Amino acid sequence: MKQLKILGLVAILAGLIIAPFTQATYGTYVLSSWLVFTVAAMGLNLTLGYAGQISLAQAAFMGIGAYSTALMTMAGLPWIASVVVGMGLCFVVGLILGYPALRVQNHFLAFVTLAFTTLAFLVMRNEEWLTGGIYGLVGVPRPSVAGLSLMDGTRYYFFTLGVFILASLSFWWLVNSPWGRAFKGLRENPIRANSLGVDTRLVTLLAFAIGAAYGGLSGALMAPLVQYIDPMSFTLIISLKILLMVVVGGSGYFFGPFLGAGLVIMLPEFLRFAEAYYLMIYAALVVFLMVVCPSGLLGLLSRGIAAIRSREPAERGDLKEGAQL
Amino acid sequence: MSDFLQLIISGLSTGSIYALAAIGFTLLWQASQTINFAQGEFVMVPAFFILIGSRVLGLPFPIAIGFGLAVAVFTLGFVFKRLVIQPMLPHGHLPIVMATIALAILMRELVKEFYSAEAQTFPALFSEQTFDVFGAVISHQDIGNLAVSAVAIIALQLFLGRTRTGRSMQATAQNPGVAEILGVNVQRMVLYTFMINAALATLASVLISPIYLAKFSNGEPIGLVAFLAAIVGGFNQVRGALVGGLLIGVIDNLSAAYLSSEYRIAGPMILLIVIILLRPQGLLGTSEGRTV
Amino acid sequence: MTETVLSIRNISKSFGGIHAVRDVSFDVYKGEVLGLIGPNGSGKSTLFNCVLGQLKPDAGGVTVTGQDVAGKRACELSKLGVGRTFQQLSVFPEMSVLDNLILAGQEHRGSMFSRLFGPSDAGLTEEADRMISFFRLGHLRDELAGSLSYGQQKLVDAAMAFMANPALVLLDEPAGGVNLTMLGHLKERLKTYNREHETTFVVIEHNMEFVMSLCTRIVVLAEGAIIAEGTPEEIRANQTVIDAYLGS
Amino acid sequence: ETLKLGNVAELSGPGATVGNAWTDAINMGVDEINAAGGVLGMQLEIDTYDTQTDAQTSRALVQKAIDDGAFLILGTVYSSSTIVNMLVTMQQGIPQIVGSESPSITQKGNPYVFRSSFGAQKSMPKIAAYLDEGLGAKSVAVSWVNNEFGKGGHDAFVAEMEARGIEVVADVSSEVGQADFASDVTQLKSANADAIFVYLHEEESARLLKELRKQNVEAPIIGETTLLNQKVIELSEGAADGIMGHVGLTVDAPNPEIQAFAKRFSDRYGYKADHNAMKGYVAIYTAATAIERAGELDRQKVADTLHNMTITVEDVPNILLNVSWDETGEVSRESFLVEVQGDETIVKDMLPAN
Amino acid sequence: MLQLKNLYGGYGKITILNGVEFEIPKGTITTVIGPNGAGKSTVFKAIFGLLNVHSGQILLEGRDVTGRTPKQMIGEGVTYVPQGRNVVPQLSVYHNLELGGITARDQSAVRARIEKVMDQFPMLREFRDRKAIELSGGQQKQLEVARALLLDPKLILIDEPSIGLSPNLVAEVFRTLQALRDDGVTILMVEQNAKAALAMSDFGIVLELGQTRMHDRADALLADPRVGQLFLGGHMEEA
Ligand SMILES: Nc1ncnc2c1ncn2[C@@H]1O[C@H](COP(=O)(O)OP(=O)(O)OP(=O)(O)O)[C@@H](O)[C@H]1O
Ligand SMILES: Nc1ncnc2c1ncn2[C@@H]1O[C@H](COP(=O)(O)OP(=O)(O)OP(=O)(O)O)[C@@H](O)[C@H]1O
Ligand SMILES: [Mg+2]
Ligand SMILES: [Mg+2]
Repeated sequence: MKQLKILGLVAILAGLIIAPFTQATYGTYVLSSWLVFTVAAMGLNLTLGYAGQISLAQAAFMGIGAYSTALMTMAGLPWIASVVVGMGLCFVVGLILGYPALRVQNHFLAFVTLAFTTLAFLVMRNEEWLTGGIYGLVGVPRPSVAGLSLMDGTRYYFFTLGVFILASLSFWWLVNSPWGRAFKGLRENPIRANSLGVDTRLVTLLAFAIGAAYGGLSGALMAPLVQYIDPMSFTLIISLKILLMVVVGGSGYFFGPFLGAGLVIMLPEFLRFAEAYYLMIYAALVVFLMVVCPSGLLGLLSRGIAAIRSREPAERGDLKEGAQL
Repeated sequence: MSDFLQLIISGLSTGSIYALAAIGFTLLWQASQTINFAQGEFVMVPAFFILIGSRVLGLPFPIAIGFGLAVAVFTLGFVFKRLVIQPMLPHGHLPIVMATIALAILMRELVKEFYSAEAQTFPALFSEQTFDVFGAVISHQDIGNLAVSAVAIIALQLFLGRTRTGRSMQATAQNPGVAEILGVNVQRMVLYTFMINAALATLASVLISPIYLAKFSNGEPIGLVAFLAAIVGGFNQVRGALVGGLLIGVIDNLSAAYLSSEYRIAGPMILLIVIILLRPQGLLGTSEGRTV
Repeated sequence: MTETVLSIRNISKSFGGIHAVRDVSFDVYKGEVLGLIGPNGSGKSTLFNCVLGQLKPDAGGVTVTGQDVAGKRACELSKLGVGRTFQQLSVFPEMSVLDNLILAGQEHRGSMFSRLFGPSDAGLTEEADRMISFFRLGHLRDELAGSLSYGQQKLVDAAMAFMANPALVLLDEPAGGVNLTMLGHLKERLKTYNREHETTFVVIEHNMEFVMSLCTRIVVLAEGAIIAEGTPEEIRANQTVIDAYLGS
Repeated sequence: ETLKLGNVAELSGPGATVGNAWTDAINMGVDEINAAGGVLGMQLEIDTYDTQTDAQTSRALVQKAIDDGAFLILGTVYSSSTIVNMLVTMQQGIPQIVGSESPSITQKGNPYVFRSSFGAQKSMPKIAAYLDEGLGAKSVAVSWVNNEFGKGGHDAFVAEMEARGIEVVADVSSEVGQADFASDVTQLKSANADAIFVYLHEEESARLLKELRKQNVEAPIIGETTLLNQKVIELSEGAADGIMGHVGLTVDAPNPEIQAFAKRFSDRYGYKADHNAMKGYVAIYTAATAIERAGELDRQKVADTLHNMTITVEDVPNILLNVSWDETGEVSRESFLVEVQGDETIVKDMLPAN
Repeated sequence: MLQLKNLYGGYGKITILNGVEFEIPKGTITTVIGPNGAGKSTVFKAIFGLLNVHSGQILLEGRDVTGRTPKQMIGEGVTYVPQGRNVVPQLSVYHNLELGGITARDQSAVRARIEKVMDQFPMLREFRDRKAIELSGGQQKQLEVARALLLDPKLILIDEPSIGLSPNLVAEVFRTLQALRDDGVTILMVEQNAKAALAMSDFGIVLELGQTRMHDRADALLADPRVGQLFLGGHMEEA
């Protein structure tokens, strides 16, 4: 089983490396944006899927990351510096945004974060002196690595892929450490977790802050990819789109966002044939998907696997053991 | 001064419409613990059912309203509950949130493709005649809207709190497992909830459309504001929706005029954050009680 | 029996018009097993919640080993070595039994930072496995805690309270729903801990056999106030207690 | 043999009304051109892409259209999208004819972007002249929509007002899709300006006009193109009576080519064409004419041809009005001063190209 | 009254009940005992229609009621008090009680019976208008037990009523059940507090690994040394 998993991962990685060579510019662009959104969705998966704190602010964090990157790289600073600043900023703002989560949950929290997204949008749109206002910032440069310019779409794709792999690995590390268990404890039973010594306050804030930092990273990758940013790219709709990625893929599953982002980004491509009806079909598909697998694609998969497994030894161990009479 | 009065009065009148859309939220929450992100579209669509009745089928307008109501209760109540909500109820909030967001898009697209992408005029129930009060203009429509939403809210409040069916609905929402073992027909209660919600949405649609015009894209702003109203007023109190709606209407107007029109939605949003942080249960709501 | 581990001073708490706890004071000494009994609604759970930071008392104070813990959050108390269980089932339903136990202990291993870079089980798998086999849950080790029967969850719940090697444990109805054989084991475990680690226990319980055979001292609450205090024998014989609580 | 063009437009989302009219007109134009023998002997083939009124999507789709082999791109209409996706055509040297009116589009030095209608910086001077000389206004209150379209128009308008010494006494922005204009109107009203200038999208214009009437505002109401759209007049149910303004393109122009177009359009689609449809129609004929004049399928050459090109109605009747482009891709042509009387738009004056 | 025939069932694909069989006569109290996880609660859920029964039959007064819904079972005169907490949190105590009688045609009879149970459990009257969630653990349990008495049932399934109740209230509940039995109501109960429960019962069943291990008169089980060792707290005394 484990070997199978590793083999699968290697195959996927190989696929990702070969992919751009089989695609036209557009295909590579779509792949890059899949990687970028997956990073954002991964962050939300931490906040929502693992720690159970719903957030509709992920787009705003992407915005913070993207604007920091755009402003700094356009001023001639290196990309890496802008990433550090962008992610740091998101981390701090994420900490602050986490505070409401200490008091309220569920839809209330959703709406606080929604309000934050709206406020962030207003600032991006109205503070023209800083953000370029509604016109946004045009001409964000793509970084160069070791003197190699990444202006070319394929090169930038590989750059994104590299950052993406780093981000995924650290995410894997995080959720499999005791921290990951603490996040889940917060999700499952915060009061008990707290009485067991889990500092739920800190963990809640960190869940927001780390999730936000991933959002910032995603924004920092996006600005050079699109080479243009404007406030409309960071509205509530985008937050909902990231949320959809997490939920459709399977929230709380490590690979959920990868799958979800792939689906949300690729589906419109496959539905292009339907022309004017495609959004309709797209929406109908999402409704259908949620109805048949409410726990997301990976949730369905893991239930399927469990069903196949339990078919063989059709009962549980505890039913054989412990006869006392 | 008359400006200020006008802002308040217009705010109240718009607020009463927000309230109508918001009751649906509080109802769904109290009677099935679901949140319908397509609520705005639920208010947008019945206007088109009515328009189909009157323009396509050629029914007289009052009968077209009845027709629209019936179609709305069937599709947005019965069909929606059976096909969308029922399979997802045991799986918590998230799938329902996502499905209703997608459903909102679906409804918008359906209206756009199969009726029209253009805004449509819609006949008003109340006359648009106006009169002056200390320099502020009030129309009959404003007063009518306020009265209708107040009546709807009181009626619903009484229904939920004073009748056995109403309490069975609440029990279903709060603890479906218990409701089931006590013999409450859980599925039917959820169905009632959604049918009543559809009827309320139709009512809101009839009142809103003459002013806002009927358009496929109207659902989004209406849904958002209704949600704000529900939270500000208190999710677990139907009458909270009225207070929340009115407050949001007024604050929105005041912040547009005195804060900055570019930041106008910041007003209600900040109000929302403040309320959630200081009084999470909403202005009229009651706290959910003991946790340990 | 000299060192005071927990000192409760004049705690009062009311909800609306209900005085759930009225001016309750008592001390708990190191190494004792104190029973806290009383009729339903007499304020026992409320008192626990006031001690452990889940509720804020209206008046009065609590000290743990001499340290004032007013305003301390539950996780800080846990770091001070105070563990507890809840009256209502309180496990992490979507995590395996093993993970439930590791989570219960991990926050006491190293610092937040070192845990991030340390082993993913914080080195607790062995300890958890010992606990699991002690409570005869071996066959359930990898099941989700939420799919266990009531009594099994109750045992997981109790086992979690021990994972952090606490110095003081407050147990709210540990015996409810637990099979008598297992209850015997549970009692043994409590006694062993008490003997070997000098762990102090405060136990709320309605199962009189359990309380009487386990506790060294018993405090009786009724309507929020202490009505009696003494050894099991004294309590069993106390007419006020019989009238208010035990029944004929 | 066919020649592929890409039409990237707002078929869904808030811009659907606009994008659908634009697309319908383009499809009609393509059918006519193909029936008349196509371009350079080739039949035109149009691939249509829906941006969902989303800038990022539009950028990706322009790239997709290019990958699919589009020779030239038509669209988008929303300025917010155009600003983003014109970067792609610029980098790859693909001519693009857009329906957007934000001034910034032609001010960025992009050699491949061309308009099919005025940028706001072209129309505002005409409005300003009318306000100043026609109405003798000394002060004006402005209601505008706070997006790329509205902001561009607003900035151009305010600059013109400054130049002419007319004071802007109230400056009220609103959001796209805003339903409630009570507060906006209260502010416009209390400013007591000599005129009110409205720069909103269609439905919002109608809602604003209704509210202006409700609160008994008496100052003259002036607008630019959208405000005088037939849709606005219809939706505002009488409240548009008496408003005046400037339109770049209107189907109500007493002009045989335009009348003929309007009829063909409504016969084919069952609804009345508006200026967005006209923009689309002009765009496809512009594309066809430019390729024809360039004489070969060379994108650079087509772009060069389009710069400083003029098309007259004699040459191409379906271009509707004589039109020319400057070196930035900005257009100029005659325009109209109109007034709404009842539910009719009356053309009061023809303004020369500037 | 109630007969289970070779019942198999479980959660999803997992089988918990492995051929449970027993029969209980009308107007008696039967107590089911067994180790934790034996499947006692699962049997109750199966009877009440809350569980997927794979095979076997449930007969009520000779009629096959396998696969009925809970609502239908209530229609058959069966009520069920599950293990754990089962109140409607935000409704008042009174409204919670009222829900217990929601299916009755004659609501005035329900109201009269509510008054009666409030006499029996005075706490309920005292806290009549408080939200159920605010009650203490034991108070909530009293509410639940009281609620199950409002429908005039023929058969009561009651899963560990003693959890969380103070000793005098446990006695009160047991007395109430005996009184009901004397009125002809059949009672099937699960208890860990086996000694007291068997003492007030007519029959006892030992369930283990999803199977009926013993089924006998209650006094016979009480006297059985194996049962004594495992379920009656044999080594409780030695401590
Ligand atoms: N959050 C609350 N709101 C209102 N009343 C409360 C609240 N919490 C407890 N009470 C009341 O305080 C009293 C004491 O409750 P508590 O839970 O402490 O009792 P207890 O001694 O633990 O009883 P039991 O043995 O039944 O668990 C009860 O009357 C209860 O109704
Ligand atoms: N929802 C569930 N999903 C999967 N397995 C379950 C579920 N509920 C119970 N089980 C399993 O079924 C078995 C029997 O559980 P049941 O609740 O019937 O036991 P019980 O005899 O009532 O025990 P207790 O005395 O602890 O209440 C246990 O092994 C338990 O783990
Ligand atoms: Mg208690
Ligand atoms: Mg059980």
